[in-house]
Amino acid sequence: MKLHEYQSKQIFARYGIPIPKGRVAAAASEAKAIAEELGGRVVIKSQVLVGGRGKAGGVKLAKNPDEAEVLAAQILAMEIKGLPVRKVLVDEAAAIESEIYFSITNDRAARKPVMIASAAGGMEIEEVAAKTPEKIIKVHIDPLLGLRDYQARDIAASIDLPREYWKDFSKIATGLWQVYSQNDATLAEINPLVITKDKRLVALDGKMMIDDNAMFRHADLAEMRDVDEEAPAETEARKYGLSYIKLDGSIGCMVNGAGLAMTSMDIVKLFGGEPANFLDIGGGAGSDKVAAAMKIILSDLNVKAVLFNIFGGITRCDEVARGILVAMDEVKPKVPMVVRLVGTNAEEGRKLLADAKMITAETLADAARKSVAAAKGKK
Amino acid sequence: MKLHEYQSKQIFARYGIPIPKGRVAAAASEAKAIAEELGGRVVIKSQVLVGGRGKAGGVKLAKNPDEAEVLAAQILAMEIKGLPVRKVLVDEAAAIESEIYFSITNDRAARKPVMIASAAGGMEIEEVAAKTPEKIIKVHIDPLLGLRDYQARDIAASIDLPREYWKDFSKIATGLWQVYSQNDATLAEINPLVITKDKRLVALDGKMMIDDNAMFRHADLAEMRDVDEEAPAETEARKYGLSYIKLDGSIGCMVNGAGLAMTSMDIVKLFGGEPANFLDIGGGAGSDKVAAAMKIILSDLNVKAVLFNIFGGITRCDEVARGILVAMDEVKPKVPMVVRLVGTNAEEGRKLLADAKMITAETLADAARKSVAAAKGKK
Amino acid sequence: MSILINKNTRLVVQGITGNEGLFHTRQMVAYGTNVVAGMTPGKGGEWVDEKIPVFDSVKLAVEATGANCSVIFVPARFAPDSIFEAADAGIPLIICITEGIAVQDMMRVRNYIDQKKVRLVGPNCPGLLTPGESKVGIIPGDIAIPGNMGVVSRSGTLTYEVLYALKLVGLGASTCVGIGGDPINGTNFIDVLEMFEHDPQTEKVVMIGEIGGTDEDKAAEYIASKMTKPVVSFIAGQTAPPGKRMGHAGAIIEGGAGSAADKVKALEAAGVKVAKHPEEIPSLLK
Amino acid sequence: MSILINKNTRLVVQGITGNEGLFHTRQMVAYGTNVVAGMTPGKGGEWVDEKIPVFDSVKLAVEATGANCSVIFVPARFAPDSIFEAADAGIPLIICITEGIAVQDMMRVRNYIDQKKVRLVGPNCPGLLTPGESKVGIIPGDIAIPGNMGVVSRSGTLTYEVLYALKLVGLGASTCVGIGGDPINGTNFIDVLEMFEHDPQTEKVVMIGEIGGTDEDKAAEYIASKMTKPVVSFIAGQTAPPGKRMGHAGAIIEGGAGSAADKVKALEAAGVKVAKHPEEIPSLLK
Repeated sequence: MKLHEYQSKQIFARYGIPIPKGRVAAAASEAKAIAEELGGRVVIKSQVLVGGRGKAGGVKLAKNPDEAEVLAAQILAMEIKGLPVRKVLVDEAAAIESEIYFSITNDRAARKPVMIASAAGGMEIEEVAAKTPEKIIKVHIDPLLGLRDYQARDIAASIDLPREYWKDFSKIATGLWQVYSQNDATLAEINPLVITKDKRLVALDGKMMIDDNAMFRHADLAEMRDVDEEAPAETEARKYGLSYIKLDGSIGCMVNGAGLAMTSMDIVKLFGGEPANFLDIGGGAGSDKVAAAMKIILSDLNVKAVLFNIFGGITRCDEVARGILVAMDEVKPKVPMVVRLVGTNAEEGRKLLADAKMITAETLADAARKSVAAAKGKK
Repeated sequence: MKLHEYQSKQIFARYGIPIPKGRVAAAASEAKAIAEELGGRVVIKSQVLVGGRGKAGGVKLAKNPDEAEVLAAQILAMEIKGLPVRKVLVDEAAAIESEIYFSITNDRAARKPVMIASAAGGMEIEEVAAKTPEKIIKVHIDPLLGLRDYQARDIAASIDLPREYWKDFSKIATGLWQVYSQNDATLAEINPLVITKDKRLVALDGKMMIDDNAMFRHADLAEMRDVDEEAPAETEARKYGLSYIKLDGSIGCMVNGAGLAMTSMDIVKLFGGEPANFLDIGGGAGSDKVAAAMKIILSDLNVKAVLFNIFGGITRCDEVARGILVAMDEVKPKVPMVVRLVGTNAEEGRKLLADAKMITAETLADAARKSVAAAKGKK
Repeated sequence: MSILINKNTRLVVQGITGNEGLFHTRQMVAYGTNVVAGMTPGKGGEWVDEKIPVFDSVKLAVEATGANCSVIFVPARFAPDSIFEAADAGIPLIICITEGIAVQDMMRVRNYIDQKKVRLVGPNCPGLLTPGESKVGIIPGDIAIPGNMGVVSRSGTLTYEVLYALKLVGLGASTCVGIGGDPINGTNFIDVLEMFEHDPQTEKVVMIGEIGGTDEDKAAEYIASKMTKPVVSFIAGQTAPPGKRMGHAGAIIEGGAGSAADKVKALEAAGVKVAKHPEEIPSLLK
Repeated sequence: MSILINKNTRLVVQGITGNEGLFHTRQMVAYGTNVVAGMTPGKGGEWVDEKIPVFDSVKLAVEATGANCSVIFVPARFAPDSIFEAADAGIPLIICITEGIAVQDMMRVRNYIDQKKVRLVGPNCPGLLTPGESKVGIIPGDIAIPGNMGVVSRSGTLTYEVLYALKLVGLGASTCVGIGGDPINGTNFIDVLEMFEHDPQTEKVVMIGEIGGTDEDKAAEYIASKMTKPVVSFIAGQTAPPGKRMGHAGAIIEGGAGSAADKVKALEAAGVKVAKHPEEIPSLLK
């Protein structure tokens, strides 16, 4: 789950990381009021969950409250990468001396959290990593021991941070570690962390991603989820614990297991079709979950055929069959359905579906071939 | 540093461990008032920092407030193992079904904290350990991972705790782990943890010892130190970071290093003397510390001679000599002093002491022999 | 021979009285796995199907039954503790089926068990199957037959496809190991490839990978430098849209690696035949 | 030969600009120890006595100077982090002189460094001395001469007594190792006895113990079963009043062990000659 900049920075502040004064606004008049409160120049920043807001014109500097109102109105009317801007953050403008990149994320190869910093802040950090990897400093953190002070010091020295800022940097590093570890973040990023002309370190921009698997211990964060930023089908899918990503093809896929789901998409493509989605119903799905999944797939009007590929293990084919029947009863689908059931309780599942008008398949290749043909209107 | 029962139980309560209702009193009338408040029967418990209070008659049951007053007065007039009773704890009396021993301490051989429990609670636990060690359950805790729930469960099962109490026991175990780890305890002990007739688990008695080396992060605990319970000389010694234990002999010893201090005592005894104290001035002691140490030694009127045995390493002999001179100037000691300085800056030290009237020695055996002779009035 | 599990495996099932735990325990028993104990806190003293004793902790189960392998069917929020518990109880082989464990939990788990002499397989994996001898986990027993192919896979159900495809042409497996698809897991490709390399029964190896991470690339290096037995592979996710998982920092760490195309390239460079779809694998093994 | 330190030791001093750190650095340099770097946070770029560069972190010191040994003179509340830092920087031998580190801190330290290939000596120890070659720590250099006696001790200044007593009769040391007197430390008697047993230069070993713990008893077992070289010992604390350290639970754990008399008995049973006082040791080595 991604958090907005303003949400991330609110969390940062709780852990002692200095952020600019500012507040979020949903209307231009509100933005003006905030600008008046703050006094001086302000930055109006669109709050959408995609990168490249600056390049898209979604971040603007306003010299006074009136200009803030005008610019906020402009930005609130924008769409960035297809997402309408619903909120803007109004922050006091900082006089920047220099910029630092600073983050913590998971290093899966090292199986440890890694703290990343670079003196080349503010820039696209992937670009820095690709072109001048020596400018990126990485320090692994022992997950049982936590961040140690000397690690922050090592980073400060390695990015040539002037010594007068080391103490504050150390506090920010400790704060960022707490942000990361106490909120189950998969990413806690400050970019840029700036040195201001008046010699302060301030987190000018912030980004956080939270591990969806850890939401059970973060009721407070769950409330921060901005469902406006998701496709309604994805919100619905999450509600049922389904993993769903909408794509542009015509063959809906419902599969158990991420690997098999990807493989089913691959093979649909291999046989000349285009998958309409990635959908993993997960392990041990019951009939209600299957029914929900089917409704989600059919809510996509591009779908011309549906491929069910279930290889039972922890998932039982009879449960899946029951879910399909429930959903068919409710939704009355008009597109052809190709079903392949193998593994745990496959026999029972096939029996349950015997009366429903479905195309059956034995092998995966066979199922893919039949789906592609069905989507093209052939039997 | 040892904490009183009432202090330990106050800390327990902060971590969710149930304790009986009650309060501490310094006067019998106060004890009566508390008993009135609590209603019903109360237990009057002497608060002294030694074991065996029960056997010494320092714990009594009172049926009503008047009896509480009488018994409190009796107990407040007692001395237990030489310590006057200055406070009593007045607790509501519990109807006990059964008793459990439960503690966490450091296992130096395993280099881990160890949780210890026994169904034979309330008894002298050393006796249980000696006679029926199989009744003592020990579970080691990983210091980086902390106590896990299954460990508490394992203990509950191993001491045959009825299953209905497992959940509460688990919470108490978690609380005790926090008590231990968040307060740098070297011992956090509940003995007994009782099951009451009305089916609750309650920590009836509590004991905590805190690591003196960790006091820098526990200002709150430092305030709990009861200096009334210490010999004034020990309080004074602690103030200067000296390790001092008063003994019954006549030869005062001032040595640097615990091992050498013990050896100096051993060799004094080997040559027919009796050490008056153990005193380690520690590593790198300055002259003020040495002067304080000397004053503490001389405050013991049994002392007939003083042995200074300093083998310089991190401690510098010249600093020690300076401290001796300062102290001699202030205290004007009348007993003979035997000095042996070897190691770092020994030459400078010897020069500084050349004018003071002191007996010098080359070897440790020589120093011990001379001290014993000096204490007996021989030269 | 086989690897990891065989007829001598004495299994304890953590979470045996739960819905999934019970279902798959029965499946394992039916297959012939020697399930010696179950474990559910608070249910010690009960029996499952009148023949498997249930204990309150893994330690108690090990003491009473000599269990030497554990399988975990416990909800994700409790599963990390279940792994710690099995490791502390001295179980040398722990298979965690549970899916959806938080990444930071798994980092703690992995860093802890690395200190102990413990092998964890999974989490989020289908478990192990040594056809005809023992099955630990949820791989349907009837989709594989005994044979000489070692199978190792990051995917769950995709593994079944492959076993099933092998069976349809009469090819059997020595052992099938599902290592699980989570970013942090206990056993990786190289660990299993090494075991297959040293297992006399295994003649050829099938390795099923997918997009993300660099495990397949490391496996390719290992195969090129250390393996004498032929390896056939399939990589899932050729059509997966990129960047759906992690943002900036993740991309930096993985250095842009992790695409299916890159993995296929690395494997082919190591002399591995890579199938276009799973049902093509049997023909590549001929 | 010698153990642990010699002419090739490249030392970094943690806390070099502190009072004690600076004093003993000069002593070590005067003795001939190759002090290649110092480390004090915030003082990187400075120089000590115009010849030892100071760095902001151990990692930076190691990168710049190839230091392979560290000695720690840092106040007790910061010393645990100094040990972590040295271990993380890949220093294989860390000597911690600092006294008064909290026990729970040391439990975390020890459990952490046990995961790494790192040897910690101390804390609360006088350090190491290989006479004529290198001294790391605070043992006064002029009290010992090169020779064939291995010396290992839990005590600080008591060790000096023994070295000095040896020197007075012309006996020298191969290496002297002060393992420190804290309840939780990095290196114990057995570790050092094993090194001496395998060191060609060492002919006999002197082991200085004291009351508390069971390290001497374990050493006695080791000596009886594994050592061929003669061992002479002294145990401090014969007259120490009992029970001044820990209460109930500690006594349970140590099972009543830890008295000087018990230790002497165990050592004598293992064939070790035990001196009545430290100055008696030289005659027992003859």
